[in-house]
Amino acid sequence: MFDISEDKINETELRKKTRDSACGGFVCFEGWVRDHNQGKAVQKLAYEAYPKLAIKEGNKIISQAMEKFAIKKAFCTHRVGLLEIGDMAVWVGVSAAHRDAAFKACRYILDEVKSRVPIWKNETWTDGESGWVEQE
Amino acid sequence: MFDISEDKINETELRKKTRDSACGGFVCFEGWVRDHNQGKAVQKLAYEAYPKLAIKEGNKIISQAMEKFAIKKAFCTHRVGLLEIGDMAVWVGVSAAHRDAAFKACRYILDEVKSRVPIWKNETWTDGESGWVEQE
Amino acid sequence: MKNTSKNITILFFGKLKETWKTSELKQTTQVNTIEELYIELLKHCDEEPHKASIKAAINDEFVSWDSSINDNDTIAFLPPASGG
Amino acid sequence: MKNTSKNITILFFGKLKETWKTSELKQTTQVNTIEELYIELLKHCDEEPHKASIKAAINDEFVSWDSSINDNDTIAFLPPASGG
Repeated sequence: MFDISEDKINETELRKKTRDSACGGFVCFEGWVRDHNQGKAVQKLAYEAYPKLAIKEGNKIISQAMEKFAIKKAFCTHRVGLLEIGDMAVWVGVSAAHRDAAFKACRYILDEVKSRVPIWKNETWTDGESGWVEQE
Repeated sequence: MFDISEDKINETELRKKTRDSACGGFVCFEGWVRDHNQGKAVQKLAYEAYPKLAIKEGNKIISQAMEKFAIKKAFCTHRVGLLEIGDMAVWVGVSAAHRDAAFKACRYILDEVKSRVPIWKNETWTDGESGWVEQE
Repeated sequence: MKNTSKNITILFFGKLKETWKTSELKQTTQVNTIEELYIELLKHCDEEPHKASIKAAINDEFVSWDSSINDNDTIAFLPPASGG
Repeated sequence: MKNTSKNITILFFGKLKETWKTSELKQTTQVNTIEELYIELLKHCDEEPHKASIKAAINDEFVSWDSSINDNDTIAFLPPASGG
């Protein structure tokens, strides 16, 4: 299941939901706000989403991952609103019987979310300027 | 850093140690004791290690991962002793500026630990029998 | 096909809010497709955003540029995603 | 090279503990290399474990099969790892 959240991402909760005693492997990705990006010192950043469409598209990605890979459960939550350095921006977790599927599905979901889900990053740099960030 | 642990793996602690505000990405793998393996219903299992050599070899793997991939921090802990279904057997976590290095290094460390670190799995099945497990 | 008047809401996201200096427009339009609407909107902004990189949505669904606009539709223009 | 008597400790791990029905042996040996020791040990077990899959260590370091054994060495025989 894909979700967006205005509050801090509760990774403990998400990990609990992703676990399954039939599963041997669990892979998760956490994306944090870095103190620099594309050569500039970052002070804080904001993510804006088109919420309804983001949730629809995110859940489509999760369904596609379930079809493509032998995985059991998959969750992804993306934070929106104002974030500080070190805050978690995105969490992806996948459980599977075997590690290979778990690694591949986690990477797939992350890559697809970054390129397809309508969420945009606006950075404020330490020089006080801010701007919308283009995908790397 | 690689470690072996007779107690439950403290993934919260490990995740805290792996984080770094210069890092944008964190990938972790958790290996859990499954309720089945190679077609048999598993009741519990024990991991035995050759502790000194395991720690040496595990740390060699971490160093090699740091050289091979653009990562910042990497930790791996393997549980030893008696484990129940759903217990965590191994934890690998990597932080890096970019996701690609984090995913690749995490997978590398896990695969190398499984094949090179002197740790052995002994399963007890629900029929009461037990035996040493060969690598899949 | 006769051009009828339609009341629509237009949403802009990300840097397109700066391009059009607003996040939401309500207007009455005679155009029939997303593409025609986009061309009409270009008259009201100084720059010309690279159309190939923009996605359009009608009522919370991604649509193609030749999709028809109906009365009361909410149309959104989305720059490339940059989440994660 | 003269075969001298050496006091050594031999450790077995994993399924090799079952093969030799012990996890630790202390013995005095005349052999010079790991390989010679292994061949000697084969006399004391019923099966013949596939040598290619076994690794040897001396004093907590992996070693090759032609490595020399010294007095007071601790030698370990390790089946393929199965952690994770």
